[in-house]
Amino acid sequence: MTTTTSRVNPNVSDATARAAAKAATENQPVTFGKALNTALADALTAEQSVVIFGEDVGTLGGVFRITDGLTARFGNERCFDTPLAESGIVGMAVGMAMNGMRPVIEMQFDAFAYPAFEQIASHVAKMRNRTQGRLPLPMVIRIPYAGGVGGVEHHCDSSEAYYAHTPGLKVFTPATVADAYLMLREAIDSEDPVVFFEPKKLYWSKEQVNLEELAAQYEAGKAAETEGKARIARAGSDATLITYGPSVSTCMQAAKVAAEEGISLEVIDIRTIVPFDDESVAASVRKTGRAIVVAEAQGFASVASEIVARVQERCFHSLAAPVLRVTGFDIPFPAPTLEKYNLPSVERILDTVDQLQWEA
Amino acid sequence: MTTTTSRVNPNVSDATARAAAKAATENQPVTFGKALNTALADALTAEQSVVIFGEDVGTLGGVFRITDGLTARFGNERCFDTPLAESGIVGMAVGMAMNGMRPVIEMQFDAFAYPAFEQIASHVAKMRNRTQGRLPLPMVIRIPYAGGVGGVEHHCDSSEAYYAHTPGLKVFTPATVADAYLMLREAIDSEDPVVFFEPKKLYWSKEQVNLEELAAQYEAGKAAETEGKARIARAGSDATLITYGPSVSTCMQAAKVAAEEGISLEVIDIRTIVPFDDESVAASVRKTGRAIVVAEAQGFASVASEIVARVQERCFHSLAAPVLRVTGFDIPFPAPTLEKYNLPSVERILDTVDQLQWEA
Amino acid sequence: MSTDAHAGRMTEVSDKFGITPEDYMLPARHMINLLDPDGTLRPQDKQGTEPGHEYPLPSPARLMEAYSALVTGRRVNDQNSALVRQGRMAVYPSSHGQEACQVAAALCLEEGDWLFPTYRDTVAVLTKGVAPMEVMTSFRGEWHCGYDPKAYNCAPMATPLTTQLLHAVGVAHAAKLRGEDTVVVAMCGDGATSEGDFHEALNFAAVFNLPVIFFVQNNKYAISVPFSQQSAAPSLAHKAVGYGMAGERVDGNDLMALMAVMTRAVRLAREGNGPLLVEAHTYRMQAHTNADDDKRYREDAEVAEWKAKDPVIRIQSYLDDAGLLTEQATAEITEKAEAVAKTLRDGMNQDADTDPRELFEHVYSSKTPQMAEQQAMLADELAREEA
Amino acid sequence: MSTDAHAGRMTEVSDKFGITPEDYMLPARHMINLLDPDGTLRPQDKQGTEPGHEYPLPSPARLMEAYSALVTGRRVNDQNSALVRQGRMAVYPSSHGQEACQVAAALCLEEGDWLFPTYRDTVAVLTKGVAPMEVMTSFRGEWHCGYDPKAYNCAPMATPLTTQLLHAVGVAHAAKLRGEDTVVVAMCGDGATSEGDFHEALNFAAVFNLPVIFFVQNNKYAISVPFSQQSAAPSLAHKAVGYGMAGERVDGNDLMALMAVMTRAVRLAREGNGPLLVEAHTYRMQAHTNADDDKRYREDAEVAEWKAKDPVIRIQSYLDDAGLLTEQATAEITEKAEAVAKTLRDGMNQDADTDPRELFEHVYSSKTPQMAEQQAMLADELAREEA
Ligand SMILES: Cc1ncc(C[n+]2csc(CCOP(=O)(O)OP(=O)(O)O)c2C)c(N)n1
Ligand SMILES: Cc1ncc(C[n+]2csc(CCOP(=O)(O)OP(=O)(O)O)c2C)c(N)n1
Ligand SMILES: [Mg+2]
Ligand SMILES: [Mg+2]
Repeated sequence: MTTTTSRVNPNVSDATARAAAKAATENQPVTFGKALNTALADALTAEQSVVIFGEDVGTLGGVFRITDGLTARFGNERCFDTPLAESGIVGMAVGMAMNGMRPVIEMQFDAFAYPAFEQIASHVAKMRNRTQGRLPLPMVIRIPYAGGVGGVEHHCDSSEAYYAHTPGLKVFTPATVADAYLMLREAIDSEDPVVFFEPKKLYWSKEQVNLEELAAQYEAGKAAETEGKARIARAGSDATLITYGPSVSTCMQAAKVAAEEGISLEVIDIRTIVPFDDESVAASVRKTGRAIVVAEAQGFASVASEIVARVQERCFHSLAAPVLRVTGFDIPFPAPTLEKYNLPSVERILDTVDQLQWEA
Repeated sequence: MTTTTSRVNPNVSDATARAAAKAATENQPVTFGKALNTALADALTAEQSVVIFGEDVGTLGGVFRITDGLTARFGNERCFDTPLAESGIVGMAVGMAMNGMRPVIEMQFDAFAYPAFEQIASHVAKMRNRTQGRLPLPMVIRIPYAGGVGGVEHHCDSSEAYYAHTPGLKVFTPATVADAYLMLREAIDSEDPVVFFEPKKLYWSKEQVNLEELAAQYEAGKAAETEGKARIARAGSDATLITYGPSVSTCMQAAKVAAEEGISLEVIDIRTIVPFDDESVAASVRKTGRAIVVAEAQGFASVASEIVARVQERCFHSLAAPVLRVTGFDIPFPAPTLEKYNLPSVERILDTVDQLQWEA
Repeated sequence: MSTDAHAGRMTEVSDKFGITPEDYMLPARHMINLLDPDGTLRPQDKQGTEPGHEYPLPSPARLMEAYSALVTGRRVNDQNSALVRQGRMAVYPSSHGQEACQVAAALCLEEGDWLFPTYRDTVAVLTKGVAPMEVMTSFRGEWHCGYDPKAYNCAPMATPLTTQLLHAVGVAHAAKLRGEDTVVVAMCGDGATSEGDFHEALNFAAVFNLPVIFFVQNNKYAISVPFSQQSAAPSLAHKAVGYGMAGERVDGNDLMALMAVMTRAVRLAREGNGPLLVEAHTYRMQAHTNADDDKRYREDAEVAEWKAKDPVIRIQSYLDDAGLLTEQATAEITEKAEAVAKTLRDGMNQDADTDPRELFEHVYSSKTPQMAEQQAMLADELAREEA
Repeated sequence: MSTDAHAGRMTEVSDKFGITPEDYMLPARHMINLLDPDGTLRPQDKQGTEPGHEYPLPSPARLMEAYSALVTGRRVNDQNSALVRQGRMAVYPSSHGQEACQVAAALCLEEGDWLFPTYRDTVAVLTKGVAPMEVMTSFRGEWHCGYDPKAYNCAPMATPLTTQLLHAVGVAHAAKLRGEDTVVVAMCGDGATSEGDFHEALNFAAVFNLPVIFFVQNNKYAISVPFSQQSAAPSLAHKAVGYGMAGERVDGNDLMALMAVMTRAVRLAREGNGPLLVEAHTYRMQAHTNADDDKRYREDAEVAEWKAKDPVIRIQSYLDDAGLLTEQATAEITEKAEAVAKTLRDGMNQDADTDPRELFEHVYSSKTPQMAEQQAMLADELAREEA
């Protein structure tokens, strides 16, 4: 990890931070949003070179409050608002990373990252390679994404394919509260730029997780790595649902319903789209012989397409049926009155399971 | 087709234009670039609302000379230079299309379209849908793309996946001189926005094509449509190479070599990535039972991934082997000293053909 | 002022006023302000006008027309906020406090001219003539903008900030190439001026000498970010000189000043003097949207200070003092406003009738095979659901 | 000048000079120009300086240092063009005619300061100290930039226009947060000022009050597009006021003026007075690159006119008249230039030794399984080829 001499004011001791985290986490379920917030706070505490900035992330704490309280606690030099310009935010982050910082920046909504596309595709992704490894860009671009929250146009895009297709970027997307914490810490500590997709419908979801313990494990190097490691979210034997981010919970529900109908579905949460865990995915599909890829984004030339292509290549002789997809339609995201017709639903997943050419 | 009353000065009569085209085409092979240039000139002649603009497309005729002579012939109001700003060019084109024009704009090189990504993804692609069909955006974004010309960094990207993944855009890419002419005419006449990818290594390639005849056929409505119609570039029976743009010629060479070795490869030139011709592709693969998708772009979450996914879904029971891919590596395009190692080559295609699990 | 300047067209224009190009391009020393907060007309030497920046008072008839639209605008803002609270609408970014800007942006235009609004410019769109329920379509959560932009010469309200300014430039350019004298008003907020598209739009408009008025409502905040963190410029109007166009600042809570400045800007643009940048100083009196909590980033005292400058009360006192607000006039104006509010209430209380199958109809001019396939799949699901 | 202006920091700065903030921010009325084309020192009242825009002459020692770099720069430009003609290099965008700008951009900086160059700024990069063959790596057609940006405090030469200005802002911001007083010079061309990133970079630098000098070489063309079609502004330096920073114009073929203006700009920035925008008026004497044909868009006469303003000859006459160009000095300077040219010739005549397997080494900090797989596949191909 890069360490830089820093005059940035830490403001708060490790002990105080731990105490705050403790109070917040010990006795009650934790939201996904709080896990992200805690990960940011812990990273700011652990590493002087971490800086957070973006639109409304300071005083307001972000429109989703993921940076809530960070400016008050760490000072305006560690977490601050910028003028309203996404290319500016990413471009400035590139420069800061070139000069010893580890910027963690927020794009307010998925579609509002597009003005920064040039900076991301031509610089964030390529600076390390362009300099033969001499200028690594350790930075995280946080993007709240996907639907399910009744957001209006431009607020619900699933844009992961654009970044996953761009060599040089890593693409993470957590689906559980614990992963929200661990994967964000890993992303911030990565020497590579990470586009970090946060399923916004999960921000308010709660799980019983002891963040303090998780933090201690992570900092002691004892937490299991998540990068490149898919998670078997549910074990099963008849077919595999391969999914990530906001669709993991839908797949879990589908698997539950299927189980009641006597079909055993395995659910794999990819966690990091780049790098991709071919091994775990292929092992599962070789075992079950059937697979469906489930993702919210429009399907054409998507991450789901890639997963299908990889799976059929690696598991061809184990497959009893073609690998199918349940994805968003190839239409602009229809928020909010009709979004439910576009989102992969339990019913649509189960319908697709039925199409997996089960012998009579 | 939208026709608008126009004070734009046509400058030149149809007859003069035809004569010029005639002289240029009758007795000698025509380059791909000249076919594009002629298509632009013919479109300017046929339709008063067509306007061409971009960086250096006026006096200079474009860095690849695709707009050569158009300002001189049609006047500065029909073909003109803009300030240097890609988002500005695309955004202004959106407004002009909203107000009755049919803009045909040039992005100077593939990677220099990225600053316009916001305008393309959020407006070009979505305006028709956002207005329930009331504001169609008939416009063409021409993008010279791909490698093979020894271009330096940022000049050789194959960026078609970004656009193909964006609902609302059509994505065309011609691979022959005749298609260069016909597909560009079709793109300009389309009521939908078309991202038109020109394989820059083909600009100087020549074929014996009578552009005047082609123009007459096209304008009489007698030319076969290319949108959504894949082209069987070479018939074969043992395996299908599915490809487009700059890789078509490589596949043709590979098929020739394979034929000498007794393997009969069918080559399909997709022509329009969106809309995609499922029917022709599936028919071929059902016939041959084996398929390889060949494309220059990095493979991860690419158009090639999509084609693999579609083919295995539609042709599963006809497949004797998994559908394989030969694509660029998942690295930034390594122009120019090492680009040959990245580009799909005849050898790499033939190696992959060998892997198609041929029975002994 | 710079004598090496090659400000071609601006020199011609400024010559008409007998001042230097830079004095023409830079905003007047003081912002244009005709009415005091209490509605009294300021003495002429306190109006901010100066050579090259002269603003005759609008006629009483025009003021009354604007006042009526203002009253409707305020009523609509408050009605919509109520409908959101009642759960009848998904989201509403109110322009409460900014209605004078909204009204002037629309009323300065003539038949055939275009307006490019943002999500906050409902009142401008209404004033431009779009039917109330059509304006509100997207805020109800429907998937499309609700009105026909060509029927009203009014673009969809833009959500991605600043992007619409370039479309405005394109509309003006197309019109110019056809020899039409269309003027376009392109609206955005203070925050939006920081986006790259702002720069590109102003530059394109100036280079192509297009009749576009860039109208910035500087309401002091971009969600939570105060203007001081958005720009270090003396004013946003000062940006004009960097493009070779004229800039002006105007009191955005002074309907009379706004009508004067915008009307003149439209005239100058239509006469071929190129684009203009107008910055209106106003204040967002309520939260960014109903989803925002403005207590987190500003003091009540600041809001209270601006309450005293309310644009509705100000022009009302003026018109009242001028004897224009007869009982009948007031009744008519109120009635008009109430009618619009009722239309909204009635409309919003009916559920929107949308067919999910339509989602595939407008992505392309005709359905691709893939669209047809996906539509059929959905139709099948719906049929099974209904069965 | 505007009295409603809230130009906070600029007011403080301009107060030091006893002028208004706007007079400080706007460029001086005439561009700063110390030497006439024939090398004579202009009379003080013709230098363009004025209160708040005062430029003392650089010392003879500093001028000689700059002159030496200039001679090397010219030699390098011409050597590289020759190497391209001989097919030893893939492409070269020569700065022939602009070398005085290049030299000043690098020499105004001190130890620890950063330079952000474009593809045309080879000479600036060389002057900053990067080894000649390292500078030329990418133009040979290799896949990487050739030098270690951190070792030289010099960013890779940027190809995507204007994007690097934001990186420059980031480098300055990081340094400021750590309390370092690093100054950054960020270079771009006239065409590049039209991109949105230009606007965002200047605004960020001004809002965060960062020590960045935006140095625009206005060489009158963006490939074929003349400046008149790029901007309608009185000058590019006028854009500064729209961000709340100071702008200045300088004769870009006058090494003495450039050294004076850039040195002062760096000092002002380092002292915490915020960013500055400097526009140098110069001319691209040759085609855009060897692949370009400038006969298609400009007249020989125009080029000839600028030949008379050659920056090398100008400062040479001055130094000669001032008795500084002794035979020994001239010999040393020529020798230095020739040595660099020889390094380039020798280096370019050796084939680059690149291993395609390295393409997978630097995409990520460590190879992903997919990288490893693809690398293995290529290695296997190469092995079979060699076998
Ligand atoms: C490109 C883009 N980035 C971010 C957003 C999210 N967003 C919506 S409104 C807003 C603040 C806009 O402020 P301003 O331009 O001052 O307009 P106001 O809301 O004050 O009317 C932001 C950041 C957006 N809509 N578009
Ligand atoms: C974003 C982007 N768009 C387009 C290009 C292609 N291009 C390379 S140089 C150039 C002209 C640049 O002109 P200017 O900024 O004046 O610099 P100069 O070449 O005159 O030094 C263009 C259009 C590019 N490199 N980057
Ligand atoms: Mg605002
Ligand atoms: Mg230039």
